[in-house]
Amino acid sequence: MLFFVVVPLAAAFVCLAAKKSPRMSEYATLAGSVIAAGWVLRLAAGAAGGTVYFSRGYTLYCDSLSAYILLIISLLSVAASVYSVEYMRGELKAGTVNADGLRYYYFLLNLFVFTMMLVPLANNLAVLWMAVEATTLSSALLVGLYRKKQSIEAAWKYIMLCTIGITFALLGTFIMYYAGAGVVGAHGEAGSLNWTDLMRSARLLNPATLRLAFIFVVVGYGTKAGLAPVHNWLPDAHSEAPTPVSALLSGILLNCAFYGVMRFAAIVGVSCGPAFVQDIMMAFGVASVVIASLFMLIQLSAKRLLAYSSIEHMGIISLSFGLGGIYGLYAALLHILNHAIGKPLMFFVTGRIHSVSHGARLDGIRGFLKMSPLTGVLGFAGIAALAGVPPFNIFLSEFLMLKGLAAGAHWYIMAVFLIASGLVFFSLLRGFGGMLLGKKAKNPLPGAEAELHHGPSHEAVRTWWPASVMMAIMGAGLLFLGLNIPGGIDHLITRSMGIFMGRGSF
Amino acid sequence: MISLAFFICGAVFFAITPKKGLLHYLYLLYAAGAGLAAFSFARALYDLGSPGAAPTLAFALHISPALAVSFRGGPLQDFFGLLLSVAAFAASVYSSGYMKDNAAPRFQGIFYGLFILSMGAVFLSGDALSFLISWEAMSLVSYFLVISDTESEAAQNAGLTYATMTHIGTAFIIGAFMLAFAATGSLDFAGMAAGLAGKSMALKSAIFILSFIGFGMKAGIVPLHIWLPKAHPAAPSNVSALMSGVMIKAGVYGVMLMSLYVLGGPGAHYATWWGIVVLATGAASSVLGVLYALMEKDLKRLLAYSSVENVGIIFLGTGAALVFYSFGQTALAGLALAAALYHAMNHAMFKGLLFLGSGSVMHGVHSKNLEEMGGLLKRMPYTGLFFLMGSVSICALPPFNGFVSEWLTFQSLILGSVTPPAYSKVVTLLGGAALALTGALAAAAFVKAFGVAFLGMPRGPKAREAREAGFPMTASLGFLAAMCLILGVEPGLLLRLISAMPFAGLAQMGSAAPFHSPLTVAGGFSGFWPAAIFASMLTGLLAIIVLAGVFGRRRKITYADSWDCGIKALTPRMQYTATAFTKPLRVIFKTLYMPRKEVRISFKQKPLFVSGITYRSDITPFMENYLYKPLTAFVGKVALKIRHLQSGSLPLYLGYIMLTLIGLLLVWA
Amino acid sequence: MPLIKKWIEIFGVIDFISIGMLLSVVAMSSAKRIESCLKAYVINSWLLALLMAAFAVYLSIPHLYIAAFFTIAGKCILIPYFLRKVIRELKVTREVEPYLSMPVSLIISFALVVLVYSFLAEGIFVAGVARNVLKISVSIILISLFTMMNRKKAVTQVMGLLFMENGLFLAGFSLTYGMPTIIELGVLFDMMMGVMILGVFLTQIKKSFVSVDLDQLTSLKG
Amino acid sequence: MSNLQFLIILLLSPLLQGIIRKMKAYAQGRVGPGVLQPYQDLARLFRKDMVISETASWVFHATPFIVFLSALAATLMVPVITANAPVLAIGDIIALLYTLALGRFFLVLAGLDAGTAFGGEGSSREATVAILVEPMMMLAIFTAAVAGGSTKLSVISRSMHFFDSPAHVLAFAAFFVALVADTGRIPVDNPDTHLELTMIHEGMVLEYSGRYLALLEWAHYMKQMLLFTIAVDLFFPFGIAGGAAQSVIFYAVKMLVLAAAMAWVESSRAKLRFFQLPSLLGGAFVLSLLSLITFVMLGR
Repeated sequence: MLFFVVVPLAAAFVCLAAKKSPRMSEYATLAGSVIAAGWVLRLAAGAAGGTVYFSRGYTLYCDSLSAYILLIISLLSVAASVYSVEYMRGELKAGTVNADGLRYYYFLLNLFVFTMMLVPLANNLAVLWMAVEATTLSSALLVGLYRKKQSIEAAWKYIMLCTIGITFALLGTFIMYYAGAGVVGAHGEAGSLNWTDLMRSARLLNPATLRLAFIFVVVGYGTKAGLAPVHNWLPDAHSEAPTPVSALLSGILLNCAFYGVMRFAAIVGVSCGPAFVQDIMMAFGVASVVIASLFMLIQLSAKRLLAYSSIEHMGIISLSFGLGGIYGLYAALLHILNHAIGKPLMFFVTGRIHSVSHGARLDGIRGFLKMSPLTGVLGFAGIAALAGVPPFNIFLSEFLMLKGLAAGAHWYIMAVFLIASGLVFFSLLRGFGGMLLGKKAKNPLPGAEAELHHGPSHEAVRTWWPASVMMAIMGAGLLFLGLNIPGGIDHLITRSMGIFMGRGSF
Repeated sequence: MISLAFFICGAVFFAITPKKGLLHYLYLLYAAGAGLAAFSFARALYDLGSPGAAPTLAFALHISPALAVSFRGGPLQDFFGLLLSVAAFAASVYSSGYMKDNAAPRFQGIFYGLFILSMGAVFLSGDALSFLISWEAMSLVSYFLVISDTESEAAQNAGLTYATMTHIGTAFIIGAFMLAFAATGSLDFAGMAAGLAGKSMALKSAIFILSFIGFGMKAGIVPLHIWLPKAHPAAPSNVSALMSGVMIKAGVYGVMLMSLYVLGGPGAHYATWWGIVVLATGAASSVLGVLYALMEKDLKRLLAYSSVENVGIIFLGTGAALVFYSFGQTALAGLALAAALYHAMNHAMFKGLLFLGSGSVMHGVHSKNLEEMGGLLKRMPYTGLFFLMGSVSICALPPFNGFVSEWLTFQSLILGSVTPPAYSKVVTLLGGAALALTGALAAAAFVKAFGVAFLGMPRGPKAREAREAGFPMTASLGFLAAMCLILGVEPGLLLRLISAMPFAGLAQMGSAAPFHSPLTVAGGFSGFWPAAIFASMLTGLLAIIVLAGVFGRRRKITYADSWDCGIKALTPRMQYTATAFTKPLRVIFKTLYMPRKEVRISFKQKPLFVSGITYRSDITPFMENYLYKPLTAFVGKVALKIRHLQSGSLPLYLGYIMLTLIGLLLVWA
Repeated sequence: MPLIKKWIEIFGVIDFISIGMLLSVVAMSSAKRIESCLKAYVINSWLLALLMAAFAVYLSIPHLYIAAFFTIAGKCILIPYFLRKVIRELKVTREVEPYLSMPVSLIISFALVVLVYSFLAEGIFVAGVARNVLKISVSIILISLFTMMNRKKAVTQVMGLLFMENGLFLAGFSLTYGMPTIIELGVLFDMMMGVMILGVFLTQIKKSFVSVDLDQLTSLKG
Repeated sequence: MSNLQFLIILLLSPLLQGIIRKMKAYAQGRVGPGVLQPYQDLARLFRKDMVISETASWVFHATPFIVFLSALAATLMVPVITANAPVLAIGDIIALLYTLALGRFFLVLAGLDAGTAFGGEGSSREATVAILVEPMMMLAIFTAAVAGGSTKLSVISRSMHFFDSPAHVLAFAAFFVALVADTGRIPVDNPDTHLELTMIHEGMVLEYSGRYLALLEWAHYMKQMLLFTIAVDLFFPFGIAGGAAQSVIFYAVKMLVLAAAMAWVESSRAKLRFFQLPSLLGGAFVLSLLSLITFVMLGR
C-alpha cells in the first residue's frame, strides 16, 4: 500500500532516460505526480477513517498526520509539475536552459518530490533523517540550476546551512535512540528508532535525555524549516531557485522539516510534559514572525518578499503548534494546508509576472493586471490570503490561533502578532499592488540589474491553459477553504491532533 | 431574503452578461433588492413593539463542525440595515445612469453588489467571526472599488493607505473581541453581553477603548481620519456616496454595538470617562473635519472631510448618551442616543445626495476642481436644485433634516448640565460650543461649495459646456432630497423607529414626536415644531404673493451686466475664487492651517511692467506631517537597521546556529 | 578475545581514541595550511574507524566490522582523495586565511569544550565505557562548527563539515553501539553524496567567482 | 390675540432703525432724518423698477423672499410683550437662531450669484463674521438656558427678573458684542457706507434694487429688532410676566435703552480693520465661555 512512493522515483529515471524528447519527460512528470496523487487520495480517505498503514518491518508507516502531509505534498507536486511545463518551456525559449538542462531539471524535480514523500512515510527516525537530508541534496541542485553567480551562492549557502543543521538533528536522533535503548522495544530488538515504539513507551523514557535530544532536533530541523533566527538560507534559496521549485520549497519542504519536529515533539511531550516543548516552539514562532515582518518592509524583489512571508507563516505554524490545545493544534495543522495553497499560487503568479518584467525587482513592471487579468486577480486573491484577510482560508487558521492565544492569555504575543500582521499586509500590498496596478509599462532598469536577475524579458505573458486552470482552481480553493472546511480534512486534522493530545500531553 | 437573491442575481449577471452596452441596467436589479430590503427592515422596526415579531433574518452556516457563523437581525441591526438599503437604493438607481459610459463596468458592477452585500452582512452578523469576515470583506471590496481606476497613481496610494489603516483598525477590533472571548468563553455577541455583565471595570474599559479605536479608524475620527479624504474621492461617485454615507456608519454601528449592547448587558454600569472620551473625540473630529473641508478646492475631498465632521457630530451624541448612562439618567441618554441615530440616518441621506450630485457635476464638467466650475445652476438646473437642498440640510438649517438631529444633539449636550459632577457638565457644554462652531463653519464651507460651483459665471470652458445629467441620476437625487425634506418636517417618522430599540430611555423618544404636533424633549425642557416653521414660511410666502397681487402694480425688470465699476468687460477671472473666499479664515486660523503661499511675478520689464502674477496658497496637512510621517519613518529606520542581520556572510549565519544551540542548551541545563 | 576486551576496559581505550579525535579536531581548528587540515582529517577518520573496531571487539557485534570497513573506505580513502583532487583543480593557495589568529581560535575551542562539559555534566547519564564519549563528540561538533565560521576558504568549510560528521559518528556509536547496518550505510551514503555535491559547487564557485573566498559570496543580503 | 405679538416686530422694526439713526445723529451733533425715514425708504424702494444682473440665477430671485420669510418665521418664536402665547411652541431659541441662519445662508449665496468681486468679498466676510459670532451667541444663550432650565425663550424669560449671577453679566457682555456684529454695526461693519473696502452687508446686496432690496432691508430691520428683543428676554425679562399695558411700556423702555446704547457705541467707536475683528470677537467668545464655566462652577 505504501510503496506507491516509488512512482515519482520511476518518473525521475524515465525523465533521465528520455534523451530525445523533452516532451517525454514532461509527460512522465505529469503522469507520475497524478498517479501518486490519486494513490495518496485513497490513502488519505482511509486514514481519515482511522486506518493506519504499515510496511513490513514497520520502517514505513502512515497515520492520519502522515496522510495529511502526504496529501498536501502530492497535490502540490501535481500543481508544480503542471506549472513547470509552462515555466520551463518559457525558459527554454528564453535560452536560460538548454534541452539537456530541461531533462536534468525534471529528473531532479521528481527526485525531490520522491524524497519529500518519503519524509512523512518514514517510521524509523533515522530513515526520516535520511529523507530530509536527501531533500536538501536534491533541491540544492535545483536551486543551482541556472549556473549564475547568485544561484550558485544561494545553493552553496543552502546546502551548507541545512547540512550542518541537520547534523544536529542526527545527533538528536542518536540521543533519542540512546534514551530508547534502555527500554525494550516492541519488536524484540533492544532499542528501536521506530517512532511507533518510542511513542508507545514514551512514558518510560528519561525526560532529561529527551529534552537534550529535542534541543538538537529542533535546531536541526528548525534550520531546515526556516524558523528564525536560523532561517538565513531561505530567502536566498527561494529567490534564486526556478519558480516552480521555489513553490515546492516554501509550500511543502518547510513543512516536511517541521513534520520531523512534530514527531519528536509528540514523544518528548509525553515523556516530560508539554511546557518545555511549547515554550521553545512559541519562542521560535514569535521570533520568526517579528523578524520576517520587519524584513518584508525592505524587500525589493518579489520572490524574496514571498520567501520572508514563508518565514512568517512558518512562524505562525510553530507558534500555534507551541500553543497546543484544541485551538493551537488545529490552527497549526490547518495553517500548513492553507499556506501550502496560497504561497505556491503566489509564486506561480510571480513567475508569470517575471516572464514579462525586467528582472525580478518589484519596480520592474507596472500594470500587470491589464496584461493578464486572470493572473492579476489571482495575485490579489493570493496577497489577501497571505495577509490573513478574510474571507480567505489563512484568516481562519490565524483566527483559531488568536483564540488559542486569548484562551492562554498571551496578550503580549497577540499584540506583537497583530502589529506584525499589519506590517506584512502593508508590505505585500505595496509590493504586488505596485506591480499589478498602474500604467502598463516596464520600468527600464540598469543593464546590470536586468542580466543579474532572470534573463531577457519576453513580450507576451507566458501562459499555458492547463496551468491557468490549475491556478484558478487554487485561487478558488483559497476562497472555498476560507468559508468551509471539508469533512475529510477536518477528520484528518482532528485525528492528527489526537496524536499530540491523546496521551494527555499538550 | 428575496432582496439577497436580487443582489446575487445582479452580481452573476454582471459576470455573465455578454453585451457591455446593457450592463448599467443591471444596477436596477440592485436597486430592486435594496428597495425590498428597505421595506422589510422598516416593517421589522415597526413590528418590534408587537408580540411575536420575527427578526428580519436569522441563520447560521457551519465552516467546520467546530466553527460556525451566524447572522441575526435585531433592532439596532435593522436600523442600520434600513439606513444601508435606502442609501443603496438611491445609489443603485443613480448608477444605472452614471455607469453608462464607464471604463470597466463589469468588475465594478460585481464589486458594487458585493460591497452592499458585505455591509449588510456586517450589520446583521451575530458573532465575532462572522462580523470579522464580513467586516474585512467589506474593506477588501471597497479597496478594490477605490483602486477601480487602476491606472492612476493617486488612487493606488489612497488605496494603500486606506487598506493598511483599516487592517490595523481591524487588529484593534480583533483584540477587543479576543479580550471578551477570554473573559466569557463566547464569541457570540449575546453570549459576550451575558458573560461580561459581572466582570471587572478594568477589563470592560480595555475592551471599550480597543473597540473604539478600531471602529473609530473606520468611522474616520480625528486623528485616525487621514485615509478618508484620500480614499473616498478616489472611488467612483456612486461608490463614494455609499462609502461616506454608509460604510463609515459601520464604524459608528460597531461603537454602539460594543458599548451599548456587548458592554451594556443586563445591569451594566459604565465608566463616565468612556463617554467623555467619545464626546471629546467627536468634538475634535467635527471641528477639525469641517475646518479642513472649508479649505478644500476639490469638491469630493471637501465632502469627504465633511463626513469626518458629521461622524464627529454623531459621536457627540453617542458620547453624551454614554455619559448619561454612566449616571443612570436613562431618559436623557435616550435623547442623546436618538440624536446620534437620527443624525446617522440624516447623514446617509444628504451625504449620499451630495456625493451623487458631485458625481453628476463631474459627469458634466469632467473635473473635481471647484475653480474650474461656476454658473452650473443654469446649465444643470435639477442637479443644482437638489445639490442646494443637500447643502442646506447638511448645514443643519430648518426646515431640513440636518437641523432636527443637530437640535436634538444640542438639547442633549445642554442637558449635560444636569449631570452631577462639574467636569461632565463642562465637557458636555463645551461639546455644545464645538457643535455651534461646527454649524457656522459648515455653513461657510457649503456656501463656498455651492456658490463657487453653481453660481456666478463659468470659470472655464469645461463649465461652459456642462450638460444636465440623465434622468435616473437626477431622479435619485430628487428622491434623496425629498427624504431630507420629509425627515426634516416630520421627525416623528424616524423617531418612532428609533424609539423601538430596546436601549434604556429610547422608549420615551417615541412619544416625543407624535405626528402633527411639536417635538418635545426631556419632559418639556424644550421643544420645537418643524412642520409649523415650514408651514409658517409657506403661509408667509402666500401672504406676500397675495399682497403683491392686490396692491403692487407690475414693475418692469431690466436685465443688465453686473456692476463692474465702469470697466467694460467683467471677466470670470474677476470673480471670487474658492481660495479667495476662505482667505480670511486661513488668516484667522493660521496657527492650525500653517498656510504656505507663493507669489510668482513675471515681468515684461523690471520693476514696473508686470506681465503676469501667479498666486498659489495651500495648507500644511497637520496630522500627516506631525503624527504619521515620523511614525512611518521610525519603522522604516528600524527595518533598515535590522537589515544587517542578513548580511550575506555564511560564517555569520553559522554563528546564529551556534548561538541558538548554546542558548537552548543553557535553557536545558 | 576476552583478553582484549579486558584491556579495552582497563586502559580505557575508548576514551583514549575519542580524546585523540578531539585533539585532531583542535589541531585542525588551529592549522595554518590546508594540507595539514586534510591530514588531521585523515587521522581523525582512522581513529573513528579504530573506535568502531574497538566497539566491535568489546561488544562483539560483528556488523560493526562492516561499518568500520566502510568508514575506512569512505572517510579515510575516498573523500580525502576527492578533496585533494578538488583542491588541485581549484589551485587554491595553501593558507587557510582564518578571521581570527591561531591563539584566539585555540582559546575559543577550549572554551567550547569547557562549555559542553559544564552543560552535559548532569542530566544525561551515559553509562559504561562510553561515559565520556558523548561530551567529546559534542565538543568536536561545536569546534568544527566554530572552525567553519572562522575560515574564509570554502574548501576549509567542507572540511569542517566532514569533521562534524566524524564527531557525529562518534556520538552515534558511543550512544547506540551501532544501529542497524543499513541505517549506518544510509547515513554514510548521504554524507558522501553531500560532499560530492559540495565539490561540484566548489568548482562552479571557482568558475563564476574566480576565487573561493567566502567574502565574495555576499551578493545576496537583506 | 397674544399670537399676533409678532406683528409688533414686523411693523415697528423700521421705526426702531429710525430711532437709532436719530440718536446717532444727535450723538454726532447732527440733526439727522426723521424717525419715520426708513418707512419712506421702504415705500420708495417698493415703487421702483428693478435692474438685475444677467449672470444671476434663480437663487438671486429667491433669496429676498427666503430672507424675509426666515426673519418672519423667527419673529413668531420670540415673546415680545407676553411669554404665554401658544404660537411660541413652534420654536425655541436654537430653532430661532438657525432659522435666521437660513436667511443668512441664502443672502451669502446671492452675494456670489452676480459674479462680481464686491459680492464675493461681502459674502466671504459675512461668512467669516458669522463663524465668529454664532458660536459665542450660542454660548451666551447656553448660560441663560441652563440658568432658566430650558431653551424656550418663554420659560427663560419667566424664570427670572433681573440677571442675578456673575455668569449672566459676562454672558450679556458677550451677547451684546454679538448683537453689534450681527446687526452689522460699527465697529464690525458700517451700515451707511458703500466703500468697497469696508462694507460687508452692503457688499452682498449691492446688486439688488427695487422690491427685492426693500424686502432685504426690511428683513434686516426685523432681524435687528428681533435680536434686541431676545436680549431683553434673556437678560432683562422683568415686566414681561405682568399685564399687557405694563409689559408694553416696559418693552418700549428697554428697546429705547438698547437703541441708545447701540447709538452710543456706534458713534464713540471707530470701525475696526477686518483682520482686527477676530481679537474683538474672540475676546467675546472667551467671555461667553467664562460665563458658562462660572455658572457651572458657582451656580447662581
